[in-house]
Order: sequence, then C-alpha cells, then structure tokens
Amino acid sequence: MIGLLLILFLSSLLFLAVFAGLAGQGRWTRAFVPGFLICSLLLGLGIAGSCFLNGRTINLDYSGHLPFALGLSMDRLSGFFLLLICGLGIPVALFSASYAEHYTRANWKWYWSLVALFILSMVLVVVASTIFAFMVGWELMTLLSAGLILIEGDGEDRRRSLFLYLVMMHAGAAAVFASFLLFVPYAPALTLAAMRAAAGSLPAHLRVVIFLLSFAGFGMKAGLVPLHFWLPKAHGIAPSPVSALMSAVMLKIAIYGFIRLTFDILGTPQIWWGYLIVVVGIVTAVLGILYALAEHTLKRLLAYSSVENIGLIFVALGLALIFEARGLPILAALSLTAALFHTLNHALFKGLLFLGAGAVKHTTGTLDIEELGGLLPRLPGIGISFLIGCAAIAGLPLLNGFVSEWLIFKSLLHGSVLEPDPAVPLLIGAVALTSALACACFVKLYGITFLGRPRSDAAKYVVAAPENMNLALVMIAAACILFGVHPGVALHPLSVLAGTMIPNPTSPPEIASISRMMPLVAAAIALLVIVVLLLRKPASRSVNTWACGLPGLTGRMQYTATSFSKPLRSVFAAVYRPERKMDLEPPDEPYFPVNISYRSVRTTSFEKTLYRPIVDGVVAVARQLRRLHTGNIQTYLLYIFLVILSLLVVLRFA
Amino acid sequence: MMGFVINIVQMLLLVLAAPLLRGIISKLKAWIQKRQGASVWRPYANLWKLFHKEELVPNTATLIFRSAPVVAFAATVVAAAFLPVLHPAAFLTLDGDIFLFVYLLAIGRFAMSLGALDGGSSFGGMGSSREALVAALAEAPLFLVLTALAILARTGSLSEIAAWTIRQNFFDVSTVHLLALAALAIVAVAETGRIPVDNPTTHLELTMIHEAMVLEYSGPSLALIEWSQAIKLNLLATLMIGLFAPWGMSLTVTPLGLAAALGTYALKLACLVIGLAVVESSVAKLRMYAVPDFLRVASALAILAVIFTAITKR
Amino acid sequence: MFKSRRAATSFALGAGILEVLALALAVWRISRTSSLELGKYLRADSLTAFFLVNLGAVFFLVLLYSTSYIRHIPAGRFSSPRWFYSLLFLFLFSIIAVYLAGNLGFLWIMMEATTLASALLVGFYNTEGAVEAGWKYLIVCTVGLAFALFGTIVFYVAAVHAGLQPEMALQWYALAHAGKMLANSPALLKLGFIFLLVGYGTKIGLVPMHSWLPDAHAEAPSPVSAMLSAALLNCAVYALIRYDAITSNAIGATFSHRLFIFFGAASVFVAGLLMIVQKDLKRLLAYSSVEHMGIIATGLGLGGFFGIYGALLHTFTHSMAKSLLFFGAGQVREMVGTSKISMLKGLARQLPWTSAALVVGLIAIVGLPPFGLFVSEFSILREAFSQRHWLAALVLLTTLSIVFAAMTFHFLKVLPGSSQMAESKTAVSDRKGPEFVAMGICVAVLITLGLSIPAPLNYLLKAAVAVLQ
Amino acid sequence: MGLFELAAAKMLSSAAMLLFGTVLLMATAKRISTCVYLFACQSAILTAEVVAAGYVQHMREAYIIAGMVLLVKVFAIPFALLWLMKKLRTAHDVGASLSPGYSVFVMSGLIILSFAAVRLYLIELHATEVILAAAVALILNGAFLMVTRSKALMLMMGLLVLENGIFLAALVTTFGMPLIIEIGIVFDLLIGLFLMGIFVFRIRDTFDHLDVSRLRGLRG
Repeated sequence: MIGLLLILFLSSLLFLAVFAGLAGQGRWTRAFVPGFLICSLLLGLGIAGSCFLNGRTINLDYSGHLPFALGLSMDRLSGFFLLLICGLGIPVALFSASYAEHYTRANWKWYWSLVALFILSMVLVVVASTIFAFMVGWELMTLLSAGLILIEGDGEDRRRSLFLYLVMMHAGAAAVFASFLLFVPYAPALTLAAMRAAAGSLPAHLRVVIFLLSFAGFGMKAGLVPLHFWLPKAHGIAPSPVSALMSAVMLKIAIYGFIRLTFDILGTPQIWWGYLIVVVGIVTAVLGILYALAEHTLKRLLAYSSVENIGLIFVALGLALIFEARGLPILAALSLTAALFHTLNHALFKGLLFLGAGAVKHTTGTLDIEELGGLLPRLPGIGISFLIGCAAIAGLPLLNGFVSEWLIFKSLLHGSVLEPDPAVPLLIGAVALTSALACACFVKLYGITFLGRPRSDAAKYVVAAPENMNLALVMIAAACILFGVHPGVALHPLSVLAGTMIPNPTSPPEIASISRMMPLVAAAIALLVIVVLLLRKPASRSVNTWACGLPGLTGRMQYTATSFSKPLRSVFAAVYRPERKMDLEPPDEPYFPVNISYRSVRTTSFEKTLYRPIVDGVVAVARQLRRLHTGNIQTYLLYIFLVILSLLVVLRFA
Repeated sequence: MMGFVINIVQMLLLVLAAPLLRGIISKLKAWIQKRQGASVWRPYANLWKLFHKEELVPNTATLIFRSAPVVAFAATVVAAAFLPVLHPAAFLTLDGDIFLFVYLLAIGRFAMSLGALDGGSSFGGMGSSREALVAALAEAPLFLVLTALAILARTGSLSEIAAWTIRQNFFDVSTVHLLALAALAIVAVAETGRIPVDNPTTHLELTMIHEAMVLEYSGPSLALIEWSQAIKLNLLATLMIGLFAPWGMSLTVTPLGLAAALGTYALKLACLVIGLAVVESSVAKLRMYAVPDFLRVASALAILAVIFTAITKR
Repeated sequence: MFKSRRAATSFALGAGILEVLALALAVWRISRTSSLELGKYLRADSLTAFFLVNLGAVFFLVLLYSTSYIRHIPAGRFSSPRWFYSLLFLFLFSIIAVYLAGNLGFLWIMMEATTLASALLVGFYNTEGAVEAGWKYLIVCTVGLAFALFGTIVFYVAAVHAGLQPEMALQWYALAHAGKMLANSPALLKLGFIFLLVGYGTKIGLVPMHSWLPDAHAEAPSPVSAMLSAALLNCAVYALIRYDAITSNAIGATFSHRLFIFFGAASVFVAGLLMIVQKDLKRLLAYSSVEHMGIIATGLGLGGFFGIYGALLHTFTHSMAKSLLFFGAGQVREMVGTSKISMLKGLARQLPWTSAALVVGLIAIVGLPPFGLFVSEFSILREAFSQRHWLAALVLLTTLSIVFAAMTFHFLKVLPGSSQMAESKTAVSDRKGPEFVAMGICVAVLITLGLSIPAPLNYLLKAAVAVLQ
Repeated sequence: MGLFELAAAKMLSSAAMLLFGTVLLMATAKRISTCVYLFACQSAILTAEVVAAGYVQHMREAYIIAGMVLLVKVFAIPFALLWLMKKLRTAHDVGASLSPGYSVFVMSGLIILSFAAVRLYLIELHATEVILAAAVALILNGAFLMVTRSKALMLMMGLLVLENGIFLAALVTTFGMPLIIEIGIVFDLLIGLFLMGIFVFRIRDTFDHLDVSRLRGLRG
C-alpha cells in the first residue's frame, strides 16, 4: 500500500514536470502548478514520516527489460532524507510561486518543469535500492540543477561557473560509481541489499579503496575542501529557491550516500578512516567560514557557510566512525545522531537563508550586501525569519543549530576523554573557532543587510515581499525554533535511526538530557524577557542618530561589510592571501596624485594549485596529440603501417 | 527542597551582587590611584537612575535595537544558573553545560552586536566589528580551557568539575590547571572588556570596543546593558573560582557550611578583584591590532593545557 | 533517372520505406528461426538481425532527414539529388550485404563496396575540404581494407590447412564451428587476425587508424555523416565481431580480447583528449564517434554477458545519439552556414529547437541518464569491474569524465550567450520539417532505451549475445 | 612429377625474387611512368606464377584467373594510368620524400622482417614455399611506397603493389577461394581505381597540383 503511494508520489512529480512544460500559462495554471507540487510533496512527507518515524520499509522492484533493475526501497534512513527533501520542498515551492512570477513564459515553464524533476531526481537517489537507480538519480540531480542555473541568464561568468560545476560533479559521480561497482565481483545483484550482504567478504584493501573513492565522490558533491571551490560558484548563481534546494537538500544527498555506503553497507570501519574524515571535515569547516566571512555577496557567503557546515557534519561522521572502530557503539550513535541532526538543521536554516536571500533579491534587485541596509522595517516578516536563520546558523541556544553543535562538542569531549592523544580536544578548539567565526559572519550578514540605514536606493525603495515568501520563510523559522526549544521531537527518532546504522544497545544519554534541558532554558529566558519587558518603562523618544553633533548622517557613512570583517581578515591574512594593487597616476608623484586606483583581490589558492595544473596538463597533452594529426595522408598511412609492423614484431617475438 | 532554595539563592547572588563587584573594583582602582573614589553602592544608584530615565531611540532603529539588551540580559542571567557558587551544584546542570554556558554568553554578544549595527552610525559598526574580532579569538581558548578541565574531571558539567576538583588535594596543583588558569584569565579579561583589551571607562573612539557598541543606548536599555555586563564579569570570576579553587564550597547543605562557603567565596572573589584592580591600574591598554596577539597567547596556553592533559593523565 | 527533386525524393522515400519493411520482414524471419541460410553466400542469425534493426532505424531517419536537407545541394557533376539518392541506396545495399554475407570473402567485397559507395558521398560538396576528405577516406580505407583482405586470405589458408573443405573455408558459420580444427594453426589465425583488426579497425576508426574519420565526418553532408557514424562504423564492428568469434572459438578469447581492449582503450583515451582541442562542431562529433567505437571495442574485448550486451546495445544507442547530433549539426550548418565552434555563440536564442535537440544529444552522448547510452556504458563498466579489469575500468571512467568536460565545454560555448549572428542581422530561425520528425524519433528512442528496453529488442539482443558466447 | 611441373614449381618460388626486383626498382624510379611499366612487369610475373601454380595443382580455374590478371593488371590498369597521366598533364616525378637509396635499404629491411616474421607460420603450413613471406614483403613494400611517395598517382601505384602482394598470398591457398570471390575482388579493385581516378581529377581541378602531401587543409 505504502509502496503504491510512493509510486504515486514519484509519478505525480513526473506528471507535474510534463504538465508544467506543456500547459498554457493562465492564472489557473499558475496557481495549479505550485499547489500540485505542494500537495504531492505533502504526500511524500507522509510516506517519509511513516518510514522515518514508524520504521516502515518499502521494497519495490521494477526491472522492465533493462539489464539492470530499477528498484526502490525505503527504510528509516531513506525516510529521514525523503523527509528533508519534501519538508524543504514545500516552502521552496511556496516561495517559488511568487519568485517565478517575473519569469518569461518559456522560463516559467522550464523552471517548474525542472524543479519538479530536480526534486524527483533527489528522491530517486534516496529511495534507490539498486546501483543503477542510484546513479540515474545522482547524475540527473547534477544535470537538472545545471539546467535550472541556466534559467537566470547565461553570461560568460555563469557559463564558466556552470562548466566547473558540471565537470567537478561528473568527476565526483565517476568516483561514486567506481566505489559502487567495486562490489560487483562480490555482489552479483547490484542492489544495495546484496552489497550489504557482500560487504563482509570483501578483501581489506578493496574496502579501503571503496571507502576512499566514496569519500572523494560524495565529498566532491558535498563540497569538502579542497574539492569545494565549485560550490559557491554554482550555488551563488542559481535562482534563489534552487540555491536553497541545492544547498539545503542536494548537499545532504551526498551525506546520505556517504552514510549509506560507509555506515550501512560497508560497516566495520578502520580507525584511520575516521581520522581522515575528521581532519578533512575540520579543515573544511574552518576554511569555509573564513571564506564566508570575506564574502560580500549574499548567496556566495551563504554557499561558503554551507561548506563550513558540511565540514562540521563530516567531523561528526568521522567521530562516529572512530567510535565504531573502537567498539564504542553508544558514542558512535551519539556522533551519528549529531551528524544527522546537524544535517537536518543545516537544511532548515540554510534553506531559510537562501530563500531569504531570494526575497531580498526579489524586492531590492541586488545581492550585494554593501548596497543594502535597513531592510528590516521594510520587510518585517522576512527580516525576522532571516534573523532566526542567522541566529540558528551561528549556533545560538534556543535554536536548532545549537543543539546539533552541542552534540558535536559532546561527542568530541567523549573522544577527548577516551583518546590517548591530544588531537581530539584540539578539534574542540577548532570547532569553537568555527562557531565563533560563524557568529561574527552572520552578525555581519544580518546587521549590514537588514539593520541600520539603507546604503542605496535599491535598499531604500523596496517592493513589499509577497505573502507566499513571508509564509515560506516563517514556516522554516518556526521549525528552527521548534527543534531548538524542543529538540527531543527530532532527536529521539534520529537516535533510533542511528541505532539501525550502528548496532548498539541503548540510546545515548545525551539525547535525553539535552531534550530535557532546552525547554527549561527556553522557559527561563522567556520568563526573564517577559518580566523585564513588563517592568521596563515603555516611554521612549525617537531622535536622530548621534553624529558627533554634525548634521547630515547618511547611510554611506555606516560601517560596511568590508570594514566589518577587516580586523578578522587581517588576522587571517595567511588564509586569504590578499593581493593588493595600487596605481598612482602619475606614478612618480606619490604626494599629489591625480588619480589613485586601489584593488584588492583574494586569490583562491586551491583553484590555482589544484585545479589549474590538472586542467593545463590535460590540455597540453591534448595539444601534443593534436600535432600528430598533421593533415598529411602519408603520415596517416605511416601510422597504420607502423601498427602492422609493431603487431607483427610483437606477435613474432612475444 | 533546601538544595533548590540554595541554588536559587546563589544564582540571585550572582545577579544581584554584580553591580557591587563593579563598585568595589572602581573603589579599589581609585585607592590605588590615590583618589577618593565613588561609593561601592554607586552602580546601584546608577542603574536606578537609568531605569527611570526616558529612553532615546535613533530614528532608524528597529525592534532589534530595543530588544537586544533584554535578550542579552536574560541570557546572561540564565547562564548564571549554571554556575556553582556555594556548593558544587547549580540551579541547572547538564553533562556538557560548559558548552551551553559559553553559548548563552554568546547570545548576549550576538544580540548586542546586532543592536549596535541597528543604530545606523559608524560607531556601532566599529564596536560590533571589534567585538566580533575579540570574541572570535577568545572563544577557542575558552573552549579549550574548559575541555582541558573536563578531560581531567571526566565530565562536562561545571558543577561536577567543581566537585571533582574539591576532592583533589589543594597542593597537588597540576600543570594543566596553571596553564588553563592563565589562559582563562586572559580570556576573561577580553570577554568582559577590561584593560588591557578594552577600557570600560573611556569613550575615546580609537580605543573603545564595548563602549562604542552601546553608544546609542540610553535609559532602561543602557541600565540592562550595564547590569548584564556586570553580571558577566561576576560570572567569569565565579567560573574561575569554581573551576580552579572551589575548595571551601560546602559539600553538604548545612547553614554553617554554607556560611563558610559564602565567606571563602567572598574572599576568593576579593583576591581576584584586587588582582584585576592592580592590573588595570598598572598596565596600559593594548593597541587594537595587538589584541589578537594577546589572545593568541591565551590560545597557546590553552593548547598546552590540553596537551598536558594527555601527558599528565596517563 | 529523375529530373525533378520532388520525384527523386518521393521515389527515394518509397524505396526507403520498402527497404525498412523488407528489413523488418527479414528480422522477423531470422528471429523466428534463429538462423537463416540463403544460398551459398548469404546467411543471417540473431546478431545479423540485431544489426539490421539498427541499420533499418538509422537509415529510415537519415532518409527522412535527407528529404528536406537535399534542397540545399548545389547542382554539379555527381552532385544532384538523384546522385545523392543513388549513392545513398548503393551505400545502404552494400552495408546490408555485409550483414547478410555468409562468406567472409563476400563480406570483404561488400565492405570495400561501402567505401566506394560512400567516398563520392563524402566528397559530395566538391569543395576543397570535401575533395581532400574524400580522397583521404578512399585511400586510407582502401589500404586498410587491403590489409583486411590479406587477413581474410590468411584465415582461409589456415582453414584449408586445418582440413576444412575449400568451399566451406570462408563460410563464417563453418569457421565458427570448427574451433577444434582451427586450433591446430594458432599462429596463422593470429597473423590473420592482426591484419583483420588493423584493416576493419581502420574502417571502425580505432586509434591510430582513425585519421580518415574526422575529416570524412566533418566534410560530408550531414545525413551522410550520420550514416557513416551510425551505420558504417557498426558495420565494420560487425565484421570484426565475426572474426573475433572465430578466433575465440579456436584459440581462446584472450588474444583477440586483449587486442580489442588495447585498441578500444587507446581510442577512448586519445579521442577523449582530442575532443578538448577541437574547433569544429562536426569534427568534435566525429571524434566522439571514435571514442564510442573505442567503448564498444572495449566492451567486446571484456566479453562476458554484460560486456557483449553493453557493446551491442551501445552500437544501437550510439547510432541514435550520433544521428541526432549530426542532424542537429546539419541544421546548424545549413542555417548558419558554418559549423566552426567560435562562430556559433548563442545558438540557443537563434535556433531554440535545434539547440534543444543538440542538448539532448549532448546529454545522451556523454552517457548520462535517462538516455540509452547510460545503460550500455553502465553494462560495459559493470563487466569491467566484475572481471576486475581495473585498467579498462580506470581508463573508461577517467576518459568519460574528460569527454564530458570536453563536450560540455564546447557546447557551453556554442549554445548559450547572446548571439553573434544577431549582430550580423541575418535572420536565422528553425525550420520545422521532416528533420524535426527525425530528431524527435531519435530522442524518443533514446529515452525509451534509457528507461526500459522494449521486449522484442531485448529478446533480439539476448539472442545476439548468446550467438557470441 | 613431370619435368614441366618441376620447372613450374621451381619458378613459383624463384619468381618471388623477381617480384622483389621489380618493387626495388620502383623505389629507385624517378618518373611515374617508369613505375607503371614496372608494375606491368610485376603483374606479368604474377600471371606467370598463377599459370605455373595452376599447372602444378592441376586447376582449371587458375587459367581463368591468370587470364583475368593478364587482362586487368598487365594491360588495362597500366594503360589507364598512362592515359590518366597524359590527360592530367602535370609533373611526372614521383615526389619522393625519402631518397631512392634509403628507400631501397628500408625496403630490403622490410623484406627481411617479413621473412623473419612469417617463418613461424610455415611450420603450420607444412610448406617450404616462401610465397607467404614474399606476399607479406610485397604488402609492406607497397605500403612503404605509399608512405614515401607523395604524388596521388604514386599512392595508387603503392596500393596496386600492395594488392599484388595480397594476390600472391592467395596463391598459397591453391585457388580454393571461390572464383566468384576472386572476380569480385578484382572488380572492387577496378572500381576503386576508377574512383581514385575521379578524385585525382577533382584534386587537380581544385588544387592545381597532385602532390597529396600538400593536401593538409584538414588537420587536428
């Protein structure tokens, strides 16, 4: 029965894609398409909830006449990630209903059609029970998101970013593919279940190769340093609701794949796997947030912050592997729960923030935070929700981000107590640094964008945000608060889920204790706030901001985002490697120049040192090969001649 | 039930005695500087006055501006609920509350930074930016210090750590504790905005961090800010006492024990306060760009402390 | 024979439909009896039937496409619609004859006939490039086939010396079942096989014998390019498969399969790299054909059910995708007047439908779902992994990524962006005629194959694989 | 075995040497027409071999094939080529990119290589005939001529030599190949040459020369 519902859900998405592509564009269609999408996502949410919370499983096999079965199956893990997709999909659909309104007729169709298919492809990945289905979904996910990116223009820069995105994703997919196919000699059926059964009989070196390949492949998709530099580019240029889906959900699909392969299928890890992941994760987190701090474009900043959060999730995953390898199932479950919960939380607040960025773009027309300011009174609904998102991502208590970070800290602390070497406690310092930097980063983002005075006309004369947008943001913000104040709602089922991945006798005690503590703290703070508000004299008078007694304070005189982050940037100059260039005109008159131009560029050293040499090398080889094609027919005949000769020789003497 | 009352009392003590602590420090500094100085009760009078004044709000400010002090105050007070003062049990405890405690303080910082930016002048932005710098660099050593102690005590709860420390011999002071104490002292100075990181008494824009943030505030809001700032100072001092010198706390809830605990607590606090006053009077404020170096010292000490846990423990 | 274009066209269409019907009938007959012998020189089994289905589909599409494409052919010596159609049909018949040949000598003759019939088609435009390409095509392939002829003769010698009846010694059916007898002269078989591999490999376009291929594909009229890529190359693959079956039966599969994998991997690798530096759309597609032939050869070399199944399926899916792409490229060249990549910026605005077809073709040809090539490549890769042939797997996976990068790089240059043509104010727009029907069919077939292979085709494929195992 | 048969058998093996002679002379030739005459000679020797082989094996079909070869390779093709040259009115040099001296050396090397490579198979053939090796040598030499002579007509000449080599190889088969196949092969050859002729005209018309090594518009 529930299997049929799953098929109904998938086909409704497919139907919608076709319908949106073909239908006319009357008012009825414009309302129907988002509405239908939301309804079918609600259906998906129901299925996901039933699997995730009640542990129902689905197993469907459709082999058709393909040599490879296109099977679907669901368990708690799939259910959780399906929940994520559908849960985020609903506000995104709601938001898009307004966002896509300004598109041209053709773009509107493309948009909805591709969004439906994009969601479908992600669903396919998480419900796939065969490698074939998984890879179909996996590849389509990239492809469809690339299509969505192209909807909002196709200038030179966008194309370059898109190219980078596609190529990196394809290389990652190849790694994932290889890691799956390495099971083939042992698991003839090519289903996840068969792989799980075969995992025990794999030789040790093959397990290592599989693990490394999957780490590279899924890590590429998730945006781990040093494979991350495509991420801000791609997420920065997609339409905002799509960025939200990409950052909040698609990256999580990579997490899903990694958990599925490493925890569920491969099992029994080695300790160094965990260390590898933890180290990569922490480097990702620190560098991600540092880059985010220096960014002044809303969406690029958010994208870098996604890199950071993915790093944190991987830290937790690595810890779980370490604990599992050490035979500490309860702690492993704790870390895995932390990772899963942070996955959920990041999906929520990053979705919220990207949608907020979309609303800002929609209402002001710019994403450059240096041009913004003072948006809160103009866009109250969006401003407040965005604030909640910022506070959550900064990890402040009473919001969901805190709880998962706390769980990560707690796992690290357990690790520190148990581990003989001092590397793990140092990680606590690194995570703390990350979270403090995140705090600074989002103070900057929110303060400069929404508070103070408008810095340009774009920010001053703002179109009112459509109700749909407000509603979508408020929905997610409410979820952030719910999971922050009462984390038990999510944590208990998640710990059950973690228990299915790692066989362990009991749920970790931290789950219960934090679930009890957070409502208490929330109540205490709420009580205090109410008391203070009741006691405080409400009388206040509005005056001009103090400007040292001088008149004419303007928005341009405020601190900018650049100046805000300047102190931190100079402290971490080693990471940014800024290149400053100052041109004086005329050059030999340092004291009385006519013109001074100043430029400061951050070099993304990963791109320079990692990506460039590979690309240049391949192209150089290709150029050399090209020179062999002289155009002279006799050269070509010579090649054939030489092949015959060498084969003769080989045959004679081999 | 008795324990519950005590817990509430010690939390209220932290909150209500905070302005007094500030008054004492001012008085001490005045003495060292051979001045008469204001009364130690002066901060209370100040708060009273501010609470009854009309509030001036910049015309660009939003509700963030007005709610920030309230939130900061509430979070700081709740943070106080986690500290053991008179006996090694707090109003709220949780295995892992060391992290929660720090994050609760972070709420206040986050709110105040936003409130500062909401004013719409460059002073607020400047203060906020500098605060972000200090906080970002202070957080890691703070966490490391707490972790180091947590590793030794094998627990993540402030109260439990205090209880564990009490059971140790006072003269068996470990290297970890010394290093951690030094690091925490630096962090506390930075977090509470005291000399040499920040000067709480100046309004000179080149040097100020915290004062720049609150420049636009007046009336009840300013009162809340001042008060929470005072509480924060008190919290960090109590944290140091609780983590490094909890001896004297009464392990059993008896009136005598509690009285003794209160006495020793006051004594230890007095020592800390005198030390602070001496330092503040004898040291010059650091240049803004020398502050990161100062905090790096704290980080280095904290890292050493963590490494020494591994060396000394086994 | 026909004066007017229309008459020629309608005659050709009629003949084409008859042709396809005849093929369908043949396939139906063959699939019922599993093997069919028509006289001394003709023979067909399931493998033949599969390739005939492939050919029938491609040819029908090419014919459909040509009916409107032919309008633009300038009149001249050997270049008029009726020459075009005559040569096209000659080409077709020679390919059919290759498939139906029961005698390996006859097969060679017909293979040479395909070269002769198509050489004039390659040089059809009579421009500098076309003449040069035609000449190179003719010479290189003739030389290659001469080697193949020598190989054929060596096989014959081996068979006769092994004791086969002289009149049976060139019947592939007899040779394939004479494994034990042939096993007595392994060295001769090997000698013959390398000459055959080089010979028919030239025709397939395996590196480094592929040099004629990009020239011919790029300079031929687009329907002919499609025919070359989608029908001719498969035809040479078919010939090699026959020989492979014979050698494998006689002296074991290792020898021929190693060679297949070596040349296949080399083709995939070299073509993949060369695609990066191409400057012409049709040349790019031609190199992509080399790459795909390499994939097919690798699949055949890997053997096993999934290897052969994948390779055979790949011949079909590649035919469809490549036809689609060449049709699209033909549209572009016809409308815009050039296929130079640097001149084609912003095609999507100018020719939206053609561009859509090109995008689908692109996605399909780089082996992404939901198109058929994904299935076939998946199958081949699966075999590579299941045999633990890590080298083949590594080469395929890395090169497929490089190919993907190269193709997307060029197509992202061509399709999006603001158009240069818009500035030159020559209004260009899609012309929707039979060519779009042809492209639509390609897309439909590709998607169908990607989601579920129709039962009859699957049946045929499995039977064909069974023939080879 | 009668005397004639013995002579024929001897001739079969020694004629291979004559074939090498013609091909080596071709390498030294400077004019295309010389090559054409040498080719005619070579084909004539081949015809003689076919006749001899037919005589030795008592095959009637051999005489038909010999007649066909005589007609096509000794007369028709050389005449056609000479006619073509007259008609084309272009330079008559062979366009050697490797000097005749070196060419002879390389070709000798190829002959030795062929014999070395083919020795292996002779055991399987239970035969002492050198014909197969000679065939391979002729094939390689033909290919070598194609690679080192840049005139379009010389490419055709090289191809023809190569074909002769293959034909020689067919002799080893003792004419078991069905006649119709043999005829088909020759027919294919004729058509191929005809098409090449067409292309030679086209090249001349389009490029004004026949040096194919200068046809390098398509590359990369």
